[in-house]
Amino acid sequence: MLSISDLCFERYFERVFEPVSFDLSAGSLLLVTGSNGCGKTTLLRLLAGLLEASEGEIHSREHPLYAGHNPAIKDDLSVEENIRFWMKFMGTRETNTGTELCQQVIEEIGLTPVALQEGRTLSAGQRKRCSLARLLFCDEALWLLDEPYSNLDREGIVMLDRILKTHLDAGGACIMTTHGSLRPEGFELQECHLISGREKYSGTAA
Amino acid sequence: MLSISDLCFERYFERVFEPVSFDLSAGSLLLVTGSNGCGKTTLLRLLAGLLEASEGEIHSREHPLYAGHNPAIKDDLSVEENIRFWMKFMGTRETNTGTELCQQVIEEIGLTPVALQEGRTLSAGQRKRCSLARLLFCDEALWLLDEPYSNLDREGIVMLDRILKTHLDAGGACIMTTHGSLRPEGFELQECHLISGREKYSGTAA
Amino acid sequence: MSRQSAGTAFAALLRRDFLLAYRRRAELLQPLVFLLVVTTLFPLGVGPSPQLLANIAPGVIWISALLATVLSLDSLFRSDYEDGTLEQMVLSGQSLALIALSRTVAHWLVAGLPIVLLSPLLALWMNLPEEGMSILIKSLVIGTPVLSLIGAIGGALTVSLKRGGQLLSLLVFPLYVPLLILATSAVSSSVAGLPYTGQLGLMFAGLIAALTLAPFATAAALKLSLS
Amino acid sequence: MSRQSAGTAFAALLRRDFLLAYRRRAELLQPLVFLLVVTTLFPLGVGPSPQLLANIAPGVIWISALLATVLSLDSLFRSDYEDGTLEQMVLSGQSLALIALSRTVAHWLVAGLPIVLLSPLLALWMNLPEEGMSILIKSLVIGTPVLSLIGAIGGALTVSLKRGGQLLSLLVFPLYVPLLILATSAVSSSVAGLPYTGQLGLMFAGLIAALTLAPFATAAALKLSLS
Amino acid sequence: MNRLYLFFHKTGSPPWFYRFSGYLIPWLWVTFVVLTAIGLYLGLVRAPADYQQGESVRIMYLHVPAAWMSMMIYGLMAVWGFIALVWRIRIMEVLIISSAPVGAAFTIIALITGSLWGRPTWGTYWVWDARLTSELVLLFLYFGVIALYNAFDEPRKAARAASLMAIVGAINLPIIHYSVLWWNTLHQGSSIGSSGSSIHPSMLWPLLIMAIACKFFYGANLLSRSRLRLLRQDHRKRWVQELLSEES
Ligand code: HEM
Ligand SMILES: Nc1ncnc2c1ncn2[C@@H]1O[C@H](COP(=O)(O)OP(=O)(O)OP(=O)(O)O)[C@@H](O)[C@H]1O
Ligand SMILES: Nc1ncnc2c1ncn2[C@@H]1O[C@H](COP(=O)(O)OP(=O)(O)OP(=O)(O)O)[C@@H](O)[C@H]1O
Ligand SMILES: [Mg+2]
Ligand SMILES: [Mg+2]
Repeated sequence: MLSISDLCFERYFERVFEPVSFDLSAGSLLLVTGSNGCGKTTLLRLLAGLLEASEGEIHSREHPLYAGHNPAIKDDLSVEENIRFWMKFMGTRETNTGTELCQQVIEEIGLTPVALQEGRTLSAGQRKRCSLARLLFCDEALWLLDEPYSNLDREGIVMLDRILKTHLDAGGACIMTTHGSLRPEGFELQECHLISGREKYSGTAA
Repeated sequence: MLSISDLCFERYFERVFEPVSFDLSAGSLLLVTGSNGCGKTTLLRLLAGLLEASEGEIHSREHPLYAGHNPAIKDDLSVEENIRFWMKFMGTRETNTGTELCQQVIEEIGLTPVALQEGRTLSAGQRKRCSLARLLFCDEALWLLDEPYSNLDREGIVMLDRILKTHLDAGGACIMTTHGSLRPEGFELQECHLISGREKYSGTAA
Repeated sequence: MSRQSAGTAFAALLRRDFLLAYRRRAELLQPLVFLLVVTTLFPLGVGPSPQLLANIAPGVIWISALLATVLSLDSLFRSDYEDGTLEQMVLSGQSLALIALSRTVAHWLVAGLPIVLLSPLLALWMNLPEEGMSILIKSLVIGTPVLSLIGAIGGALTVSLKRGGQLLSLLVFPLYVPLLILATSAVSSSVAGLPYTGQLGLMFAGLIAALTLAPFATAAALKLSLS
Repeated sequence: MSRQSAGTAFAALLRRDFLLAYRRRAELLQPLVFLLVVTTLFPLGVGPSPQLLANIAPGVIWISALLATVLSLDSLFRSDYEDGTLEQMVLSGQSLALIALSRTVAHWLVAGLPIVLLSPLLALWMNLPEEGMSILIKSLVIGTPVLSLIGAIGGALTVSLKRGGQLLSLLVFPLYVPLLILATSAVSSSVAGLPYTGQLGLMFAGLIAALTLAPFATAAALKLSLS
Repeated sequence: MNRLYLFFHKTGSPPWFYRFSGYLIPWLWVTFVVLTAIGLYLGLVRAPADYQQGESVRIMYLHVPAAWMSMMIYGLMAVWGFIALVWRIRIMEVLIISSAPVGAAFTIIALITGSLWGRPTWGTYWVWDARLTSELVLLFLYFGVIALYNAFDEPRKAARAASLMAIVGAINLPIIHYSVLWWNTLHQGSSIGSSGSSIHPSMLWPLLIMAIACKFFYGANLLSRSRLRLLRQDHRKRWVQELLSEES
């Protein structure tokens, strides 16, 4: 589904992380680990196509779905209006983009009590859930999730694991970052440990 | 050190969380738990004095130190300049506000490799560390920490626990929120489980 | 991959922009009131002589329109950039030029059109002779979309910068110069009884050119700002 | 609790502001260039006749100064608000009025003072007669601090709003009107050979009043924005 | 082919450029100095004073070349910007941003010398003549490019933003020029048209020589600046390290 070879990225003409290579096949989950600041977010943004690699290559036939730190929620629209907009703009798995699907997504992601609340008023966890709602209606086979567990409560973590399971079982794939304290449970996973370019020379953790 | 009784907060004439009461004595750690959106952040901001309680009372002789989601880091200043500014502005435990103390703080919080990097370029975890640096030089006895573990890597979590231990042993106190998946380890702690006002009536999780 | 058709996405975006504008409908009045306030400053600053005011009226009205537009440009892409919406839009695979165009259209409808509608009042205030009125309106109808289109390029270039406001004005004002000259000279000519269709024709040509080129420049700038 | 002395905190804050300004020193030129660009728009808009320009020169220069100030006001507290610095400052227990004053002083030094320094060039461009020059400069020296002080109140009131820019201008322009009238009439009087000390005296009184009152109003507005 | 091309432009180019320009720069400087000496001698000593304007006419030998350079450099920036954006060639990004200050300086020189010249000839430092106004707008365009570049942190991103701005500005420049020209004649008539009174050869030659000298100055200055910028950007790169160890 995705294979990268010797990928690396330079900033200010210096490597952010040491070159990485991996292959990802359908149905598998790759966990990108590493200490704070080693370049996990940078790698994911590279894979999403938001940054351009300075060396190495990305082979992929998939158009990925990227969910980063930035939730893409409009402050002035309600949760429901936000989700509805993204459904219209990105298209959905089902042909139906109507109200029922939207209701269903909101229900499943656990935001029913705040469905009519404006984006600005959401708590940190509600915000995260709202940005993850995209996983439920988008059709992309490759998911790039940047610390999807952060700010979620226990219930939310279980929910996310369930969504992920369904996705992988249906032949999707997922690359996920984590700094190691929270990790998906009950999955077979590949792991890619990133080494920051700085660490390599100095030998200290960034 | 701090005692609150039947504290609650209304927004749009509706209770955000059910009234809470607790006493906090020197040397103890209180963990505020609850699901996403139950009002943990709101409670902490009340205690810090950033919001005003609608019922109940807060008895406290302490001027607290609040570290929330917003890191108070200037994008254009380096990590070192940021920390130095806060040391000058808030005053420090030691009388010395000089370079050594600042270096020491940066070292201890694990930001030495990025000490000269501008605030804007920090990764999520580095940002969190930088905002937690305040814990190392401020003199306040009562700490209010809003999800201090989020975005930290394993090493960072151990570091934070160590800082916390020192603080509590020295007679300080701390109130910390968490949604339950990450919690301080090896501490004796009180727990305060928040129940969202909405939950009480509807019976569903927010 | 169920890529949404461009038309549906464009419609969804426009719909969202109107919804947002409606949510903050109080803000819709702000460009208008800004225009009124700035125009009021002139009689206060240069003195109330009707003859003098009539002389400078086209210039003052157009300059106020430029200022009002530039002030509203900064927020054209900023909120979408800051909350990550822009990122997601780019990743969605929809044409960025189309997204840029849709935002520009929405911008003109909420910031440019009101200026056109308000201009008769301003002209009255500034003692603009009646012969000039209809040309003033025409020049604004043709000109304000160009302001939005060109301004969008500047807005996209500065969206990733913290304090883009003044830089933005530095970037776009020089580009507005021809428009300002053509428009004010059209109005003055009509007041003086001279022909003015030449100027309006040139402005119209500018509109066509901007409409075809600016969205692509804006898209390139957006792409750049995101990287 | 080791509350820092007010003096040290004030100094630290000013130092930080200068450091920030120095870091973005390219941005220091922006108010200046904005002023140049806006002033240039006027001859383009109203025509190049030297007599006409001389007539409107004091008004145009002052209005451009108002606009440049207002544009830079939006960022006065915004960045501190958005990254949580303001919150921490309030919690630190330092006097909020002092914080407000310190920010205002820094603002004047980087946005007001350059206007004063640039004004001779603008006057030259706009054909202002030489007798008016020194009064123009004096009026700006007294007036621009008032612009910063009053503007800070508006900046503090709108800091929690997403798109504060235009609202801000609505709030502060009306407050600037007396200043504009006094200043331009002082300059015009001096050009016409009439006495002008009365106007300057009034402006000075305004400066004193603003200096004593505005920081407290700003502090109150900040407190309000944070809650 | 494509890989080779990419390799050449991404890694091969800066050292090559550095070495190549190193050979070129001394010659450019020498030519500039020689031409300037000749031009100044002819212009300031040999050429006659104007029968109307007197000695002040000698400002021309600085003013006119500077004005020409200001326009030429902006045009070049647009060309390089286009190449930089389309083919992502780093040297072009470096060239465009090294050109901007030189161009702005020439523009300022043209404005200042023009103003100084205007005082004796027109009796005022500044009028809103078409040519003057468009030169001023050109200066603002330069400022815009420079300010935009400085506003970004990441040099490559900044250079690409500046390139885009330079291109947009270049498309507008002729439009601005003609609209301003037309604006002024419409309002005022050509009161100050510095219409080319067929210049006498004794004045034309020094003028042309000075104009060419300016181009050499630009070339030398540009290459020196670009080298410096490359060195600073790549100071951690291997080729710079090797260079340093060679030289020390
Ligand atoms: C601030 C004032 C001035 C500015 C900004 C200015 C600008 C320019 C510019 C941009 C050009 C190049 C025009 C072209 O090649 O298309 C030019 C050429 C020239 N300027 Fe000026 N100028 C100024 C004042 C003057 C004055 C006072 C004189 C003398 C009376 C003068 C005489 C000339 C001459 C003789 C040329 C070359 C003739 C030509 O190429 O047509 N300029 N100036
Ligand atoms: N614009 C930038 N300029 C310079 N350095 C940057 C910039 N952005 C990020 N960095 C640095 O690049 C490194 C990688 O950042 P990145 O955000 O990818 O880290 P991360 O692995 O996601 O870390 P975290 O676990 O803290 O989220 C960090 O050391 C960071 O300081
Ligand atoms: N300005 C507001 N207007 C209306 N409701 C709000 C506002 N701010 C927050 N809320 C609501 O109040 C509740 C409590 O929010 P708070 O941020 O305190 O939650 P939290 O417990 O910190 O959640 P999390 O674990 O997700 O961080 C949420 O349901 C949120 O939607
Ligand atoms: Mg990260
Ligand atoms: Mg919270």
